[in-house]
Amino acid sequence: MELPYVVVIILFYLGIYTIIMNKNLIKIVVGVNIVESSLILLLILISFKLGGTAPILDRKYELVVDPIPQALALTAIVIGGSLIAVMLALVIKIYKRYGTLNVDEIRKLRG
Amino acid sequence: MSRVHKIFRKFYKIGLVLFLAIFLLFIFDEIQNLDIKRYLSEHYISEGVQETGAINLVTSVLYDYRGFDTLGEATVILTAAATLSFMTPIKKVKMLGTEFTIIIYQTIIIIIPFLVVLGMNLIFFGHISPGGGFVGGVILAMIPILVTINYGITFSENKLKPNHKSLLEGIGAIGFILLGLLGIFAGSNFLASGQANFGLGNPGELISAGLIPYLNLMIGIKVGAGLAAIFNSLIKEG
Amino acid sequence: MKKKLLTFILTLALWLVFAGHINFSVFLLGTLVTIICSIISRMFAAEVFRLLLMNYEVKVSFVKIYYIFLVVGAFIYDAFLSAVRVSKHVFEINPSFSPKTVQIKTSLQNLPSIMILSNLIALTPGTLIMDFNILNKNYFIHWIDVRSEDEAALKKALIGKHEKWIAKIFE
Amino acid sequence: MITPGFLYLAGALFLFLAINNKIKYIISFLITTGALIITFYLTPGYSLEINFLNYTLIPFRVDDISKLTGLIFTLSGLAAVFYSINISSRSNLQLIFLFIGSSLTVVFTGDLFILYIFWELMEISSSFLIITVSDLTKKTGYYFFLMQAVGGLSLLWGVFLNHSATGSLSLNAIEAGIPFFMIAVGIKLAFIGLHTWMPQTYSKVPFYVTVVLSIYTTKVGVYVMYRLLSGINILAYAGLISALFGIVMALRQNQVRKLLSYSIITQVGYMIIGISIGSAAGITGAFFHLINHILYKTVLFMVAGVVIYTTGKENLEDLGILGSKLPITSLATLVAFMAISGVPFFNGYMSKTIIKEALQEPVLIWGLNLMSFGTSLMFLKFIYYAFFQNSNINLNRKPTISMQLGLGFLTIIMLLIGINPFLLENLTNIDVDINYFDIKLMLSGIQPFLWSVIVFILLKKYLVKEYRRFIYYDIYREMAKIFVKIGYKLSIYHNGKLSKYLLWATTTLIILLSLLI
Amino acid sequence: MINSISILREIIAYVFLITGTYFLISNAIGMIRFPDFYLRLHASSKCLIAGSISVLMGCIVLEGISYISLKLIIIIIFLLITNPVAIHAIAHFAYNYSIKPQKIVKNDIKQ
Amino acid sequence: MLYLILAIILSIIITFYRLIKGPSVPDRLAAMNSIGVMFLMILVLLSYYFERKIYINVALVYGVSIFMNVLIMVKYLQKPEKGGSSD
Amino acid sequence: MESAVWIILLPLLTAFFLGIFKLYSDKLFYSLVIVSMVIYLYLLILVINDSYPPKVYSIGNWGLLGINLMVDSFSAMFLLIIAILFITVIIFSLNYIKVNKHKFIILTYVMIAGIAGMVLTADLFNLYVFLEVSSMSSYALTAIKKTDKSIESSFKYLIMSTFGSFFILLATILTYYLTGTLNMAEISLEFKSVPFMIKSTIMFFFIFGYGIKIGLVPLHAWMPDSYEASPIPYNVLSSGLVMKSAIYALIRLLYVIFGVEFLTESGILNIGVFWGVLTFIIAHTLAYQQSNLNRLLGYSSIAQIGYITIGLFLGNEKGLIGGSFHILNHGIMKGTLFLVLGIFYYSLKADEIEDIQGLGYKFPVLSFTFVVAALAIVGLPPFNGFISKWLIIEAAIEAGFFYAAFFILVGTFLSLTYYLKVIIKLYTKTEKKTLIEKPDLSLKLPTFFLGSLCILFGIVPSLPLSLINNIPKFLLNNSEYIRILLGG
Ligand code: NA
Ligand code: NA
Repeated sequence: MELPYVVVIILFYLGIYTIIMNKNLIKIVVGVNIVESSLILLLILISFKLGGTAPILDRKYELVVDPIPQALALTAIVIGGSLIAVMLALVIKIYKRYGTLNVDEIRKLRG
Repeated sequence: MSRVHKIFRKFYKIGLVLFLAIFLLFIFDEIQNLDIKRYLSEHYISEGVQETGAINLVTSVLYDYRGFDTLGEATVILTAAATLSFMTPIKKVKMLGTEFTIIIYQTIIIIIPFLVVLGMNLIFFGHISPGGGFVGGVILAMIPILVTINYGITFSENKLKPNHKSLLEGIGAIGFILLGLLGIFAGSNFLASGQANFGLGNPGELISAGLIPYLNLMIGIKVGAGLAAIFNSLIKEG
Repeated sequence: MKKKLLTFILTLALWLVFAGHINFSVFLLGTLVTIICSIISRMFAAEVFRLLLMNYEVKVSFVKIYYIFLVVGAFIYDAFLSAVRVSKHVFEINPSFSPKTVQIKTSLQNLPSIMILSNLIALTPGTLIMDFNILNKNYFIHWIDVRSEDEAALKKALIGKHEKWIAKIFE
Repeated sequence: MITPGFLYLAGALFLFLAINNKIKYIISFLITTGALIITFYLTPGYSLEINFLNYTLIPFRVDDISKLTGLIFTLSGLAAVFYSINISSRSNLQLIFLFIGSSLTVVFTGDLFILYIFWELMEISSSFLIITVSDLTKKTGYYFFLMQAVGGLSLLWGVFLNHSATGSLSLNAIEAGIPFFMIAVGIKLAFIGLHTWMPQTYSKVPFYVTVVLSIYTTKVGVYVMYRLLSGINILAYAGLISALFGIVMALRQNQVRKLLSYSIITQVGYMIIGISIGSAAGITGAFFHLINHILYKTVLFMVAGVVIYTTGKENLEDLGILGSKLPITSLATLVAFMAISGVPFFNGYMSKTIIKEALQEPVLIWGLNLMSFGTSLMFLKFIYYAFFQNSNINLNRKPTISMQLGLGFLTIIMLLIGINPFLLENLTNIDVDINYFDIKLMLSGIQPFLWSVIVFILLKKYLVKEYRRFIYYDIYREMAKIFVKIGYKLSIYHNGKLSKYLLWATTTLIILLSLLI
Repeated sequence: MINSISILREIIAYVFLITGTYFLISNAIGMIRFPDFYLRLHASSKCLIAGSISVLMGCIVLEGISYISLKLIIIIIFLLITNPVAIHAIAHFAYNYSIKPQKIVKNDIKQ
Repeated sequence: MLYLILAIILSIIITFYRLIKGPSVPDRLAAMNSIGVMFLMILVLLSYYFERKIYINVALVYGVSIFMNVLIMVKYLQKPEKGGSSD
Repeated sequence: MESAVWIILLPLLTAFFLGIFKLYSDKLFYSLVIVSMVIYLYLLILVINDSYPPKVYSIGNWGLLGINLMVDSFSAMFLLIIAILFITVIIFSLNYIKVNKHKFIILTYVMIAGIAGMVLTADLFNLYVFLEVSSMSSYALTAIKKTDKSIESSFKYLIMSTFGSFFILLATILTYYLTGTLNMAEISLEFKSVPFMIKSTIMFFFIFGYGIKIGLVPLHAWMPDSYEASPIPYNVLSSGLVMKSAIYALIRLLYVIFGVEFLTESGILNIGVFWGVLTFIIAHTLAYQQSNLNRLLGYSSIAQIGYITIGLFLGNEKGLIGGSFHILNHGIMKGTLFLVLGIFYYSLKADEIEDIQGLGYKFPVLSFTFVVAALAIVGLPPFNGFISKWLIIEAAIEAGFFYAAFFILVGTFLSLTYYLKVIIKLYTKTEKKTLIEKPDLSLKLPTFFLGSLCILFGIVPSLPLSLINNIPKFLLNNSEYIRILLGG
C-alpha cells in the first residue's frame, strides 16, 4: 500500500479521534478541519498519476493528472472552509454565553 | 468506580477509532489492487481544451463541465456569510488582538496594490494559468482583511460597508446565474458556453473559453466579498 | 498627475509581468484593472501614494533611484552578511551569544522610511526589532552579540548610514 | 341508496350549521328518523362496491342480521339523541352523531377495510366524546382511548394477517388472525381481563354519554364477533366465565352505573354464547338478545341518568327517589328489571329462551341458568334500593321532557316485543321455531328469577352492603408505569452532551461496519 | 562559446542555489539548536531571507531574461518587504507575550 | 536540483520539530513562517524540476498567504488566561 | 424540460436578489417574495405534471460529460412536498417571524434551492454540494433565534451533521475513484464490477452519513434539540423537507447506484427495516417523556422517519409507494401540527404542554386542526397518515417482515399515548389566558390549508398516489432509470 494513503487514513483517524475524544470546542473544530484535510488529500491523491503534470495544457503533455478530483477538492475546500467559519462563530457565541469551551458543559437542551 | 469507568470509556473510544482506521486501511489496500477507470477524465484531458477553450482544465471542470457545483459552493459561502452576519452584533464592536507597530502598518499599505493586481490577474487569467475566481477572490479578500487588522474594524467597515459587501456578493452570485442563463437564451442549456456558441477563441489567449472568464470574475467578486464579510463577522465579537 | 501616472505605470507593469505575455487585450484589461487597482488602493491606503511623492525635478529623481539601488543593495548585502554570521553560529559546537536589548532613536520622520529602515535593521547582522515607539521614534532592538559599548556604537553607526540613505529617498 | 350510517355522519357535519336550538332539533330529528326509516326499508341482499387503493371495497351491504342490528341501532339512536339533545353541547352532539354513524357503517359494511376504519372512527368519536364532555373525564377518556386503540390495532393486525393469508378483504373469508380479532372484539365486549375500561368509563362520564356509549360500543363488538368469529365453540365457555365474573363484580358495586356496566358484561355473555355455538338459532338468539339488551339496558342507564340529573348523585341509595317521585321512570325501571331478569312476557325472556334452546351442552345450559339467576340477583339489589329503601332525598329539578320521551319510547317498544315476541321475527324475516308461551319454557325461564328472589331475601344483609374498600388491580396501569419508567431512563441518557452523542454515532458506524466482516 | 557561457551560467546558478539551500538548512538547524527564542528568531530571519533570495537568484540566473525572471524578481521584492516585517511581527508578539530575552553566556549552552 | 529539493525538505522536517515542540506560541509561529518560506522555495525549484513554469504563479500566491497567516495569527493569538492551556 | 433547472435557480436567484433588496427596500423585498413564490408554485406544478416519463436536463448541454438533472416520479413527489410546505411556510413566516425576518426568508429560499438540487440532481458530487447548501442554511435557520439554546443546538447539529458529511464525501470520493465517473447511471453500470466488500463499505458510509441527517435512532440525539430551539416555521421545513431530503437522497443512491439486487444480497434491507423499527420504538418512548411540544414533535418526526425507513427499505413496490406517500403525508401532518403550535406560540408564547391547557376552547378551529393532524400522524383513519401506514404495513407483510409490520402497530399505539396527552391538555379547562397577539389570517390560512390536506389525502389518496404509484418503476428497476439518464 502506498504511503500517501496511509497518511490519509492517519489524518482521518486523528481527526475523528480529536472530535470524539476532546471536550474542548475549539479542538473539535480543529478535528473537523483535520478530517476535511484528509479527505481533500485523498481527492488529490486519486487524481495523481506517476509522472503526470498539472492539468494546465499550455502545450501537449504526455501524462496529465486527473483534473476532476482537483476541481472537486476546490469545491470541498470552500464548503469545508465555510463550515469551519460557521462553526467558529458558533463557538465564539457559545463561549460568550456559556463561559466555557467544555463541550459537556454546554447543555441546556436535554432529555 | 468512576475512574475505572472513565478509563474504560477512553479505551472504548480509542478502540472504536482504531477499528475504523484499520478497516479503512484494509479497504484502501483492497481498492488499490483494482483497475482504475478514468474514461471521463481521459476525455477531459484529450478534448477538454477544444471543448471548453480553457487550457486550465481544473477551471474548465469548475466553470464549464461542472459549473453547477460551483454555483452550489458559491451559495454555501453566501450562506455562511449571511449566517455569520446575523450572529454578530451590529453595535458595540470592540477590537480584539494585539496592536501592531507602525512598521507593520506601513508594509500592509505597500502591498495592497500588489494584492489587487495579483488578485485581478488570478481571476482574469484563471482559464489560461493556475488560479481562478476562488484564489483571486481570496487574494482580493485579503485587502479588506488586512485593512481590518491594521486599522480596526470600524475603519474597515467605514471604507467598505457590510452592506456593500453583501451587495457585491449578491452581484457576484446573480451574475453567475445570469451568465448561466445566457446559455438558455442562446438556445442551449443552463451554463452552456461552448455548446451555446459563445466563442471559445484560441485556447491560451486572454479572450477565449467563452463564458469561463466572466464566470471566474463573478466568483472572484463573490468569494472576495464573502470572505471579507466572514472574516469581519468572526472577529467582531468583543 | 505625475504621481498618478507613476502608480499607473508601476501597477500596469506588475500586471504585465503577472500576465506573462503582452498583446492588445492583455494591455487593455491591464489598463482597466490598474484603474480599479488605484481606486481600491486609494480607498484603503491613501498613504501609499505619499510613498511615491514626486514633486522634485527629474534630476533629483535620478538621484533617488540611485539611492534606491543603494538601499536595495545594502538590503541584500546585509542579509547575506548576517546570514553567514548566523549560520556560522549554527554550526559552531559551542555558539556564544551575549544578547542585549538596545534602544535606538531615529531621526526619520516619514512612516514609510521608518518601515524600510526597520526592514534593514532586521537584516542587519545580529539585530531584531522587538518594538517601535511612535512617540519618541525609538526602536527597541534585540542585539545578538554586543560585547562592549564600542561595538554597540559601531553598529549604531552602521544603522545610521542606512538611515541617511533612506532619508535621501523619502525626505 | 343512502346508508343510515352516512346519514348520521352527514348529520354530524350538518350540525355545524346549527346556530340555534331549533335548527339543532330539526336536523337531529330529520337525521335520526330518516335513518330509522331508511333502515326499515333496506332490502337484504343489496351491496355497493367501490374501488379504493386497488381494493374493491364494499362499504354497504345488507343482510338480515345487519338489517336487524341496524334497526335497533337507529331506533335506539333516535331515543338516545332525544334523550341527550338538551343536555349535550353542539360539538358533543356532533360526536354522538359521528359515533352512531360509524357504528351503523360498521354494521352495514361488507369488508374488513371499511370495518376497521369505522371501528376506529367509533373509537375516536367516543373517546373524544368522553374527553371533551367534562373536566372530570380526561383521564378516563385517555384510558378509554388507549384501551380501545389496542383493540382497534389488533383488529387491524388481524385484518392484515387475514389479508396476507387470503388476499381478500372480504368479511366472508376469515382464515387467519383470529386471535387478534378475538382481542379486538374482546376489548369492545369488555371481556373479562379486557373489561377495565368499562366500569370506570360508564360510571364517570355524564349519564347521557353513558347511555349513548352503552348502546353501541359493546353491541358493535357483538356484531363484529358474529361477522368474524362466529362458530368458535370454545368461546362460549369464555363468554360464560366472563358473564359470571360480571355477576360477581356487579354484586359488589355501590354505584348504579358501575352495577349496570358489570351487568352489561353478563348480558354480553349471552350473546357470546349464542354466537359461539354458531347455529342459526344461537345467532338469532344472540341478536335478539342484543336488541332486547339494548332496549332494557338503555332504559336502565336512562333511569340512572334521570336520577343523576334530578338529584346529582348516583349511589344505589339515592335510587330511593324512584319509588314515589318519578312515576314514569319508576315504571320504566320495573319493566326493564323484569325484562333483564328474563321474566316471561317481557322481552328479555324471549331472546334468552332462544339461546337456551339452541344450546346442546349441559354445562352451558346450567351456566346460562346461573347467569340468569345472577342477573336477577343483582337487579334485585337495584330494585331493593329503588323501591324498598326509603330515601329522604329531594328532587333538585325535574327531568326534561325529551328525557322522558326517550325513556318512554323505549319502554313501550320493550313491552311490545315482550308481549309479542314474533314482532322481531316478522320485522326481519327470521324464523325461529319456538313457541315462547309454552308453559315448560316459561317455567324454566322464570325459575332462576324465583330462585334469585328467595336467595336475595335470605342473603339480603350480605348483598345489600356497602363495599367500601375495593381491591383493584389493573395490570394495564402497571404496564404503563413500566413504559414511562423506561422512557425516563432513555431520556436521562439524552443528557445534552455532544461528546456522548458523537460516541453513539461512532459506535453505530462501527457496528455497521462490523456487520460487513 | 555559447556552450561555455551557458555552462558558466549554470555554475553561477548552482552556486546560488546551493548557498541558498545551505542557508535554509542552517536556518532549520538554528531553529533547533539556539537556546533562546529571540536567538532562534535571528536564525529564522537572516538565514531564511538570505537563503530564499539566494535560491531565487539562482533560478533567475538559470532562467535568463524572461517573464519568469521578472516574476521571480517580484517574489524577491515581495519577500524582502514582507519577511522582515513578519519576523518583526513575531518578535513584537513575543515581546508582548512577555517572553523576555535571556542573558546567555557561554556556559549555559554546554549543558 | 532534486538533491536541493530534498535538502530543503530535510530542513522543513527539522523545523517541524520546533513547530510541534514549541515551547511557546511565538516559537511555533516562527517555525511556521520558516516552513512556509522553505516550501515556497520548493515550489519554485519544483517548477524548474518539472519544467512547468506556471508553478511560479502558485509560489507567488503562496508567498502572500504565508505573510497573511503570520500577520493574522500574530494579531489574534493572545496570551492564554490563567488556567487555560497554552495552545 | 427547461423548468427543471429553474426549480433550483429560481429560489437561488430570489435569495440573492432578496439579499440585495433587503438593504434598500422592504416593499420590494416582500413583493419579490410573493411574486417568486407564485412563479415557483407554477413551475413546480409544471415539472410535477411532466414528470412521467422521466426527463433529463443536462446542465451546460454536456450530456454525460457534465451534471445532469433528472425528474422522475420520486423527485416529482418530493417537489410536491416542496410546493405544499414551502408556500405555506413562507406565507406563515411573513407575519410570524419577528427577529431576523429577512434573513429567515432568504435562508429559507437558499435551503429550498439546496433541497431542490438534491432532489433533482443525478450526479453524485453535485448531490453532496446541494446537501451542504441545504445543511448550511439549516444550521443557520436553527441558530436564527440567537438564544443560548438555539446556538447550542445549532452547534450540535453542525458537528453531528458534518461528522456524517465526512463519510458521505469519503464514499463519494471512493466511488469516483472506483468508477471514474460521477454520473449516477454510469456509476451504477461501473459498480457491477466492483467487489462486494468495497461496494458494501461505500454503501455503509452513505447510510451512516445520511443516517445522521435523517436521524435514525442512535444518530438522532441532536435533532430534538434543534427542534426545541429553532423557529417553528423552520421546524415545518426541517421535519418535512430537510430530514426527508436526506432519506430521499439515500434511497436514490441505494436503489439507483447499488440496485435492489445488491441491497437484498448485502442484507442492508434487513438492517434498514430493523433500524426503522428500533428508531420509532425508541423515539416514541422518548416523545412521551417530553414536556416541550417542539421537542415532542421532534421525537415524533424521528419516529415517523422510522416508518418511512421501513417502507423504503422493504425493497418491494408497495413499500416504496407507502414510504414515499408517508414522506408526503408526514410533511403535511407534522407541518400542520407545527403551524398550529406556531400560532399558539405566536399568540400566547405557549410551547410547553402545560402552556396549551385550555386552548381547545380559545381556538376551537385551530385545535380541531391540531387534533386532526395528531390523529393523522398517529395513523388513525380516515386521515392520510393511516393510508400510508396501511401501505407500509401491507408491504412489510408482503416482504415477510411480519415483526416490522406488527411493531408499526405497536408504534401507533405508543404515539397515541403522547398525542392524546397533548390533545387532552388542549381540552382541559383552565383560567383565562390573555392573548399577547391575535393571530391573523396569514397565519391561520396556511395552517388550515395543511390541515385540510390531511383529510383530503386520507379520503382521496388517489390524488397523490397517481403520482407516487410510478415511483417503484424507476427505483426497483434501476435499469430503466439508467437507460433514461444515459439518454437511451
Ligand atoms: Na354497552
Ligand atoms: Na359499551
